[in-house]
Amino acid sequence: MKAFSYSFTFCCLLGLILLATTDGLAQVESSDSLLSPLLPPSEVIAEDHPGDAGGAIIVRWKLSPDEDRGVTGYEILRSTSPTGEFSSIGFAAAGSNRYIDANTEDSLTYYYKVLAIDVSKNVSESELSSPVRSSAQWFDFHLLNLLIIGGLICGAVIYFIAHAKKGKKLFLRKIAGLEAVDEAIGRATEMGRPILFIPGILDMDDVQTIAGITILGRVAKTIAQYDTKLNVPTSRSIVMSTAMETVKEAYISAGRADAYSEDFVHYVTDEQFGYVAAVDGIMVREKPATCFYIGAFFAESLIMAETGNSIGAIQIAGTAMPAQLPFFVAACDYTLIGEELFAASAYLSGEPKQLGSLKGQDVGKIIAMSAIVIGALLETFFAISGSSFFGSLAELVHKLFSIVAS
Amino acid sequence: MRKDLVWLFAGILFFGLLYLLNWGVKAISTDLLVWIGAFLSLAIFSFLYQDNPFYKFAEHLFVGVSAAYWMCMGFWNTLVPNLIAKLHPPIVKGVLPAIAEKPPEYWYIIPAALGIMFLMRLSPKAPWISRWALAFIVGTTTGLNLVRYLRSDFLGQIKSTLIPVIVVENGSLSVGGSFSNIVIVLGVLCGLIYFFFSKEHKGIFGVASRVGIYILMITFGASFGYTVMARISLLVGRMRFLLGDWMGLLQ
Amino acid sequence: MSFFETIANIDRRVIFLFIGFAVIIPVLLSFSCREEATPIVQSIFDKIESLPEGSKVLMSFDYGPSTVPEVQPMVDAFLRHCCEKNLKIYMMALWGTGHNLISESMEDIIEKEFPHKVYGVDYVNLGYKAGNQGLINVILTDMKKMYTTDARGTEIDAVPMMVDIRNLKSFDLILSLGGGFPGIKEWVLFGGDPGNIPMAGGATAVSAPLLYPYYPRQLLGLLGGIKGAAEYESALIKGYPKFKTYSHPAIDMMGPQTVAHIVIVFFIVIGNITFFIGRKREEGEKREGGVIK
Amino acid sequence: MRRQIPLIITFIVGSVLIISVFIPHKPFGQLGENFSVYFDIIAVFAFILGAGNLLRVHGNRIYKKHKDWPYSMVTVAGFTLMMIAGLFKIGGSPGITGDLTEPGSMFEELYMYVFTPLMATMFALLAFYVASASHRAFRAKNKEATVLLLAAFVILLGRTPFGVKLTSWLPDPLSFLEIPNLASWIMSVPNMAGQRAIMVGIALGVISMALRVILGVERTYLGADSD
Repeated sequence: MKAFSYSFTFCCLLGLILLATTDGLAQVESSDSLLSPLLPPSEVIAEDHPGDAGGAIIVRWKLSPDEDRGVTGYEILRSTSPTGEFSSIGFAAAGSNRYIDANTEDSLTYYYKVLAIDVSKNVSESELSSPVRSSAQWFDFHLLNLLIIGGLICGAVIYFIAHAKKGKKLFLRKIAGLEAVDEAIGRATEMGRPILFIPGILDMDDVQTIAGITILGRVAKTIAQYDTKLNVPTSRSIVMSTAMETVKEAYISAGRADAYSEDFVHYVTDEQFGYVAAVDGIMVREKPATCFYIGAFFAESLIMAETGNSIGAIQIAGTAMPAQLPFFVAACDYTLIGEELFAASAYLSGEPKQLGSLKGQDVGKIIAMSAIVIGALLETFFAISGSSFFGSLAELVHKLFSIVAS
Repeated sequence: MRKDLVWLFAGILFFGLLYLLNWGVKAISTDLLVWIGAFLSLAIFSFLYQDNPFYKFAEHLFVGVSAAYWMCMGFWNTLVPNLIAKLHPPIVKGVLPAIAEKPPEYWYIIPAALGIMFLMRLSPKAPWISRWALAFIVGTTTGLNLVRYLRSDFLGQIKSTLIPVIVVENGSLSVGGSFSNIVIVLGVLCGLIYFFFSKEHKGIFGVASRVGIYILMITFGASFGYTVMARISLLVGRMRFLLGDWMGLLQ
Repeated sequence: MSFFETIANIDRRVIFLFIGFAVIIPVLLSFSCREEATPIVQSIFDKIESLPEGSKVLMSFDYGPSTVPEVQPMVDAFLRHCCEKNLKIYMMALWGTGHNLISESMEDIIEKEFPHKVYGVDYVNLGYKAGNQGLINVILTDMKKMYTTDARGTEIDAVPMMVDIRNLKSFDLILSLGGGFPGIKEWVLFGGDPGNIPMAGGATAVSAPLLYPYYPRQLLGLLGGIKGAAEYESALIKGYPKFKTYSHPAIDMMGPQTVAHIVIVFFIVIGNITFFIGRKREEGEKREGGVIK
Repeated sequence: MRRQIPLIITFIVGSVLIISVFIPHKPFGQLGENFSVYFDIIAVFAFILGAGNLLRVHGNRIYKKHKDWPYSMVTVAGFTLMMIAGLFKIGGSPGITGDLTEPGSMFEELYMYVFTPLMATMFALLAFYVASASHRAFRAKNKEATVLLLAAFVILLGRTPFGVKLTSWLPDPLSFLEIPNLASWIMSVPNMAGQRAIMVGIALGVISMALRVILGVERTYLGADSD
């Protein structure tokens, strides 16, 4: 853990230095010259827009010295030849010293001019920019911080997965909802009633659904050992076929291929409330003893959980939809909150490799917490002392965690 | 004859009769479509009492109609313009004349192939090929989501928590502002501690994790309480339809 | 079973029945209860009230059809208040969908209820322009760069009320309606704050909590959802009793919602009272049991 | 081999998508978007499986005279009707060249008068369930439940005129204790802190889960549980 704190601090500093160097705005000076003709903007520089797929050029200039004397804005002109005809491609407001031309061909060379315009519609033209071409880059330096922090977290997860392979025993705290899974399945068996599993209402392009399906696989393996009926209505066709495959394999690997039925998993409808209507119907008619709601949910969460409650089922929910968590917490017996949902399949698998990844997640939390503590302290020192030293440090931490769309 | 069906038919008949007999009555709606909407609404509401033939009818109708609805939407809004029209534009000349002129984009053969692979589940010989398509889907989902969540939920949320715990306003200390910021910073920290998996929640750590639970409980209670009103407004809307549009009891 | 146990284990259908009646009866009777404007709402009313005749108010329509039920009542109330106070209203949209909503609002409120108001003199529709926060950024320094004509295609300098508008700082108040992206937050960050222009807004109930942190320094007031709209409508009626006869959809919606809300609060209280009495009794019984044994 | 190929595909697709975020250059920059389009297309193909399954389930019930078989007929009939109306764009002025949701078309009418009331009413049931859930869940059973109850209660009260009146007598220096102010403080401070902690946790959970899947450590979804 210590090594991580150190490397984190080191990487922070590295990132900060890199970030600090990428973004420097030209200082703007203005001088007063009265009643002379409108002075043009100067030092027009055109450069390829960095960190993109090509097709864009940034034009920068030094403001017209007459900025304070009624300049209303700048017009940007472009041509493909220094002597050819220049055409207007856009405007920038007074006081702004850059313009992004997002409509260029990478194969052409461009020349730019910037016009200053004042209240009385006088114009004055700058010198020509040097020739420029747009091009695509292989790395977006604006995302360097994302790469550093993402790299740290992913590195931690991968490290602990690899580490766990060597068989080091990990301490893991208990998660009540998962402890209850076996009991809930056993209860359904005793009562001779089915188990209902709802893998959320989103498709396989949501990571919560994948978490739901993996948990279904684990749960189904346990269920397979009992003679209990499993019912998995799905609201997406792809989820249906994935769930079918998963449940079938779970039964096979539990040695109960004979107990598997094609009817366990079935498609209902893609429509959110149509799906809920059908699930409610299943609940009151089949009276499952246990209901799992694991995946992505929206407004339907409470409709299902309340109906499940009215039939006296044990209910175990898990979702990473912050808006629906309160309803599950209120109406279900156990709720896997956010991160616990994604940890659940690792817990249930009991495999060291999977459990190792949880330790990697904890490193992510340490990174988050140390960043918050450091950032908040720097901000506080800055607020109290007003010292620009703390100000710039705080600014740097901010930059490390900001996603600047260039 | 089955009892539930008798009830169902009797109910529908009764509703139909009401509809036919209301012609003279001034206020009540004469629009058959409004009557259908009202009947279906009441059928769903009846579930609040208990399961019954009317709810069963409405539920099964809902499932059939809505499943087909989304399939038609998928066919006309995705398959035709985004696949067929891309591969062979002239085919859609009859339905989407605007697109039919464009040159074909052959790389759309990839999703078509993946789609067909997925359907191989039905094939008796090589159902395992469908797993390739599934592997593609899962790879896409995990790859995209990893970065997406890292960006907006991890970096974004941490960034908004980088706030001073002592707030100075116009040169003087703001007690309220400072208190709020301290609660936010400590709240986030304790909340995160609650989620720690690999460390026993004992001692100071245990205390922080308890505070974390309380913060989460406040969050859940507050969000729940806040949503109640919005949920009731949905019912008000339905009641206005039933009492107003249908029965004409509202002015 | 004792009375308390009966109440504690009340059949949920009884609660359903109460909720049903709590909504049906007020809807039937068009019951509405007096909404007291909370400070966060009252401050917007007071601000508009304090503006002298002819002051310029910019309204940005940053919402779409799905949030019309929540946001439109706010728009209507603001429009009425501004018209009544003879303020000049400038309407624009950061959302493409806002464009039609401006025309509809003009038709429904200004043209119908204030027919003496003249387009171009008392109110103007600047329409939708793309650019999100970038648009705000530009008009912060120059309005006419982006708006060369109004939504009807009239040259901007030919619109009388636009002549003395240079940029956002020319306005006395900015009202943003919506709450999604782009919306109030972008207006605060790119318009109100840098330009130091008084700002207020109306947001859907879902997005309002995220905007609270801006009140009262960066936002002088905020209407949150139907409730905020209803509070504003009542403030308006209180200040100008003639509006009592006008439509007030938010107040109408609030009546049944409030009654149902109170019923829910009542059930929570009852649930807790019976829970505590039940627990006391249980403890008492246990103790007695101990003595007998 | 059959087990290995899918794992390799997932690994390549997943890691390329992660890397592509940092590479604006063609073709990487567009990959995420393109792959999402692919997903939508595969999803339409998969509808064939979904529809087939729906019809099989209800067909079986009708065939085997399951106790709810007449209702299954309703599902099949509703499905067939909507499908014909939608695929052939029946009604509506321009016919097959028109918009699917053209006003006046059979598809649109079914949507407006059958689909919409069912959907809105199902949604409206929430008003009832929110009441029964709060009656049952908001009880001071233990410390956590008490905190939940208090937070919910203040927010609920703050949204009724009654709650506003209850504390409006408080003197100005104590105005922050007035229920509406307290309610908005709870919403914007502790509630926000909790939301943030949850979201940061979720992000970490997603990252770790995604890595497990991409690296092939987690393969349950493929139906391949063990090596």
